[in-house]
Amino acid sequence: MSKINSEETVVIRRRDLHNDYYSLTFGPLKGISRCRPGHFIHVKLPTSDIFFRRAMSVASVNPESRELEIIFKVFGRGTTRLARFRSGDPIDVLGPLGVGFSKPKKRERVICVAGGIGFPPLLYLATSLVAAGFDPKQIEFFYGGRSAPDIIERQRIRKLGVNFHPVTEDGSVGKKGLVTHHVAELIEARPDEKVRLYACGPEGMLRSTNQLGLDMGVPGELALEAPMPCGIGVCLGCVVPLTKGGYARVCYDGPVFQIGEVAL
Amino acid sequence: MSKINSEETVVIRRRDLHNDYYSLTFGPLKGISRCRPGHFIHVKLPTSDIFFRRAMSVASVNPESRELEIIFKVFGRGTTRLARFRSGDPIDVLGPLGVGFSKPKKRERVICVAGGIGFPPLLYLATSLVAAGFDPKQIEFFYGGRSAPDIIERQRIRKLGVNFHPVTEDGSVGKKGLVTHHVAELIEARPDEKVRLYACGPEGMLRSTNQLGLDMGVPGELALEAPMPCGIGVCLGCVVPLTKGGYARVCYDGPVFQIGEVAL
Amino acid sequence: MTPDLSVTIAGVSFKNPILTASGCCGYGEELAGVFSLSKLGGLVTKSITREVRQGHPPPRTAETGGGMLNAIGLANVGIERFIEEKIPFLEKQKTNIIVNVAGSKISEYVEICARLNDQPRVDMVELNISCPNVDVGGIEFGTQPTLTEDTIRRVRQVFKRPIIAKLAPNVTDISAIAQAAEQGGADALAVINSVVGMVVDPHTWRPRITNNKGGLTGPAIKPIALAAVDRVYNSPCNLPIIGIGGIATVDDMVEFLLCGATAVQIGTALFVEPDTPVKIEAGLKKYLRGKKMASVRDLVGKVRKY
Amino acid sequence: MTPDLSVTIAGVSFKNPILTASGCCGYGEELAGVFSLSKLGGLVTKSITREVRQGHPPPRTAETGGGMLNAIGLANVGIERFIEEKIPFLEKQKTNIIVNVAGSKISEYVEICARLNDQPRVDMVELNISCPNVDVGGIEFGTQPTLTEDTIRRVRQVFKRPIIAKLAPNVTDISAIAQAAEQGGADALAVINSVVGMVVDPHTWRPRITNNKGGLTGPAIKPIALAAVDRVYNSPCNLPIIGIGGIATVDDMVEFLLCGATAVQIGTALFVEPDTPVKIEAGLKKYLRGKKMASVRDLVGKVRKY
Ligand SMILES: Cc1cc2nc3c(=O)[nH]c(=O)nc-3n(C[C@H](O)[C@H](O)[C@H](O)COP(=O)(O)OP(=O)(O)OC[C@H]3O[C@@H](n4cnc5c(N)ncnc54)[C@H](O)[C@@H]3O)c2cc1C
Ligand SMILES: Cc1cc2nc3c(=O)[nH]c(=O)nc-3n(C[C@H](O)[C@H](O)[C@H](O)COP(=O)(O)OP(=O)(O)OC[C@H]3O[C@@H](n4cnc5c(N)ncnc54)[C@H](O)[C@@H]3O)c2cc1C
Ligand SMILES: Cc1cc2nc3c(=O)[nH]c(=O)nc-3n(C[C@H](O)[C@H](O)[C@H](O)COP(=O)(O)O)c2cc1C
Ligand SMILES: Cc1cc2nc3c(=O)[nH]c(=O)nc-3n(C[C@H](O)[C@H](O)[C@H](O)COP(=O)(O)O)c2cc1C
Ligand code: FES
Ligand code: FES
Repeated sequence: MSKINSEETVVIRRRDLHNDYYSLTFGPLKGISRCRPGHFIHVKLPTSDIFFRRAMSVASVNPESRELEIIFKVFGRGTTRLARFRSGDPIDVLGPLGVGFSKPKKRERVICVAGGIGFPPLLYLATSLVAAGFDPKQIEFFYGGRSAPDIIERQRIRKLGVNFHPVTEDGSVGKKGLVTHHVAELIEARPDEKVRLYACGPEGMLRSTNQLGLDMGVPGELALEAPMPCGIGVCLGCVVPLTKGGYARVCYDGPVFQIGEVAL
Repeated sequence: MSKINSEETVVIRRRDLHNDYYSLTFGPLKGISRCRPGHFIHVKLPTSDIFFRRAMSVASVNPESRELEIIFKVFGRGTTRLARFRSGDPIDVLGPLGVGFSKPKKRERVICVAGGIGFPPLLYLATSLVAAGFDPKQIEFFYGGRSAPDIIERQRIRKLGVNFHPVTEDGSVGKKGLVTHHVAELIEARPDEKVRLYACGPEGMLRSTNQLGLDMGVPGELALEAPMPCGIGVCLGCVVPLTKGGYARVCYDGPVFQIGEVAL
Repeated sequence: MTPDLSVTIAGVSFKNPILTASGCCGYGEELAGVFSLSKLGGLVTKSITREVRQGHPPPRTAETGGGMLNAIGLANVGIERFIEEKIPFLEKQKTNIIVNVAGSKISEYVEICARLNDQPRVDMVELNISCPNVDVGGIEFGTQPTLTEDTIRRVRQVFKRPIIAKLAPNVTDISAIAQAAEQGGADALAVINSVVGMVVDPHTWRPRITNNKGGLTGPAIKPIALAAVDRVYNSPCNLPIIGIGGIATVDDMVEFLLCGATAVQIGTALFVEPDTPVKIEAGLKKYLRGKKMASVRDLVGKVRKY
Repeated sequence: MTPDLSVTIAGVSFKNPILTASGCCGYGEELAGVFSLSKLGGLVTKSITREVRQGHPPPRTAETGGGMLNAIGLANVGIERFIEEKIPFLEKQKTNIIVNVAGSKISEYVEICARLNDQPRVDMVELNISCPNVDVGGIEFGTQPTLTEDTIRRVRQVFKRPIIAKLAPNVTDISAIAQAAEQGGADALAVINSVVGMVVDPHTWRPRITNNKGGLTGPAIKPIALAAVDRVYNSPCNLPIIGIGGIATVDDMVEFLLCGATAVQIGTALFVEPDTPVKIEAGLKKYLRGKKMASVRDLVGKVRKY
């Protein structure tokens, strides 16, 4: 197992991405800058009325400056406090945590399926594949949301050169409908290609993607969420049921699971 | 009883008075701006790991702008958090609390005995006496501390026109020794005058002042401190023993007590 | 439509199910300086004993993680001065008056309650049975079913209006105590009193309160109190329950109602926000409107267990 | 001079009195990714049962004021796989290994401990007696003195190394359980296990954990745990005590030692700061140096009561 570090560092930048989305960049980090796509970190909130740390997927890492970015949406108590961090504030993080995404094979077409706040790990995945020389035109980046403001950082995705497919339920940006429907269409349209799915998002979307993968015989991986007391695999609090029976820890055995592995 | 208000207002100014002393001014306030000298307020700290509010004497009130000032020294958890307030921050206070100082008679010589962080209520007392037309030369303002940096806001006291007597244990500012010693000297030197003592400070100083008052037959008042869960008289947590037996609540029956009233 | 907040407990009607807890609101006078007591469903006085009691020397309280510890030592004016000095004020308040009674022998409870029976504005008594019984070697009344039952039965004979038994959580089976209280003739239960705790100063090696041990209260104990309410509600005991322990918000209160409490008492939260009951009352109306519920009574016991 | 942190409990020597608590450090593997387990005085495994147990469906935990609630459901690999898959890793660690054992019948405790007796690197067993006994209608072993005594006596016959009895706080008199454990042949006590609690979502009306009730842990329960340690230490029971409950800092730990604990276990704090034991060990050395004390043992029971 890779060594887990607890590091106190400093907030470098906070960006307001509108619609309650924020990006927070902090560093320099030591061991935690080793985070790969799909890894997450555990952020301590400097107020003890929020008892647990909060899990945050890594949205990007700058290997030179050893800075790490997270992107989140204000939802409850933890993220409200997180949004109050300002550049210069100390921040305490734990990582790298979890099992990240596996690498696609050279020839595979990569289909990212991001939904809502499931976007950050897929942004990191696409960014690091492109940086590692993977052909951006071989990456289909689906990003679903209710409406236009849910699809954040569009310029950033476009700049990667990937095939970007925003999808909104109300059609205010990109295609209209549910993202998984459009993913299925694309796979059907290219029956001869080897494809691999990478999905992260709300439970319903993950369930559809999982089913889609099983129905169409497409392999892939899902990044899951669960409330996480420890994030390091010791409390058994964050489990999901497995299709073969029993439970797996999202924090330690995941958060990335193979399609078909978990009972969603 | 005067109505107690819970008000949410805004920090206007934070001044660093050095040596861990800070002044915080906030407002505008409604009912709480009625605080008289000796009254205190109860400040909520916006973090639930500090369970109770913290009691703070009123150091000044600006009746026009309805702003109130407190002065404190960073000591433990509560005051550490208090020192983190910045101008613009919301602040939640409860007041006016307690029984304040009684007014001196026209002819009486007022002797303020401030020690360490007991300074703020006496600053407010002297300021408001002078503002109300009381002859500043009839006010002797003793202010004791270990060493020079413990005697804060000297210019401000001098500006009032009162007879200012700083006293430090090491003699680095003002007279050398213990403040109560010099108070006794002054009283002895003016045997024909009616004097009234007003004291606030560390327990040892209050005990000496109390004894001095009893020994010399000088009336006066002491402003006490105690850990205060409620500050409004309902929990019976903040009691001090009375000389006549039993206990009194510092928050409700005090914090100001007559010399001879409490068993120090 | 304004939701109906009124509840009835043992025949006594409350304008709303929000009471202030014993020891956290004195005899009402001080709190009346913060808000009108007519906003309350009821007020429970500090425990009254036969004689005046000065209480323990300070320090009497300490802050703890998510709560506080206290050992005030039942400081109170005693029954005679209570009737003389405190009842006249309380009588004028437009809220239900519940007098909390404590003693170190059964006979003391009986004596005090007999006196209170002559005070018609005292709507109910609440028996604080978390007190050591000097006759039986300092065992707390409320930890023994038989002692609980005997105490209440004896009080029942002299006090003609409803009796609330206030249960301590420090027992193996709180439902056994609840049943004993019912047997003894109690009309309602208050669940829970504070939890025994201790805090030491690691530098002076001194306990932080002079009584060494004290009662833990506040948000820290809320899950314990809720589990106790649930256990009593699901026991054979059929008495109405007043939930107490760490309630600071309307959400907290709703949890207690869902688990079976008909009303609640607010204690420690008053120290941090003295107008908590007023805020909770407003919040409760809003909550019920949001859920399109006509009456707060429709929440009682509605927890959807797994 | 470096202060001496070593302690001896029931003949087993510990390099320091800082252990990790059952259920909060798995079987050690994951925590070894955070710090070297050789820093620990000892590690207590997750409760082991006879069969593998999957545990309760999620959600299994909830945040509470100053603490958390959990009902994991004793998820564990079962004794056979524990011996096969987990002991080989544990054997290599330079720290004491304590295996926590749970069951729903006395015979299960006996069977598991008999297997563990053959594992020489298992220094001690810790019996989790906060489990419902199916033979006697689901009453928890640890709430009845006789059940406690019987369980330990039967285990005593098959397990030849020291036995720790881990006491539940949800009893009227924890010192009676402590004495029963001593009678049964326990060599040490772990005080306390988690406190029964419940939390409900006021919007969905659902308990926040699928087991409805769970165990409250963390800073919220520290005063309760400390009072329990004090009570057991001052009872006729003479067994050494391992203190548990809400310990997160060296100051917390010192409080437990002052009240009579010889060592402590760290549970929930590991979730927030996984390297808490390392920090506490450093803090303890500093504390002892500051007090010019030669050995941590000189703190035990030294509280200066009023
Ligand atoms: C691997 C992983 C990666 C994630 N990545 C991101 C991301 O990149 N961006 C993002 O916005 N969010 C991410 N999340 C979700 C995030 O951790 C928060 O749960 C979510 O943002 C809401 O948190 P909150 O604190 O604002 O809400 P809260 O309302 O404070 O918490 C939500 C509810 O969950 C409960 N809860 C929270 N934590 C726990 C816990 N550990 N145990 C039990 N109950 C708990 C709270 O008590 C509350 O009831 C991720 C989660 C996981 C597991
Ligand atoms: C009437 C009054 C007026 C005051 N005026 C001033 C002032 O003008 N300036 C100033 O600097 N200080 C003033 N104080 C003191 C102030 O309230 C704080 O107690 C002090 O500053 C130290 O607080 P802290 O929170 O920093 O220390 P902490 O270390 O947080 O608290 C000190 C210790 O007391 C305990 N404690 C704190 N509050 C309580 C409580 N309510 N019940 C039980 N234990 C408690 C803490 O747990 C801790 O052990 C006044 C106090 C009173 C009663
Ligand atoms: C300072 C203080 C004093 C108390 N005094 C009494 C008392 O005299 N009689 C009594 O029955 N309960 C007393 N209690 C217990 C409360 O009534 C209540 O049961 C307990 O505090 C739990 O509720 P809370 O968490 O809302 O405070 C007292 C509690 C506190 C904090
Ligand atoms: C998630 C979790 C799981 C636990 N599992 C067990 C267990 O399997 N066996 C046991 O005896 N105690 C178990 N405990 C209780 C702890 O060992 C400890 O007694 C309790 O948490 C109090 O200590 P703390 O406040 O430091 O966490 C568990 C506690 C937690 C939080
Ligand atoms: S969060 Fe503790 S095991 Fe996953
Ligand atoms: S602080 Fe509660 S009575 Fe004074």
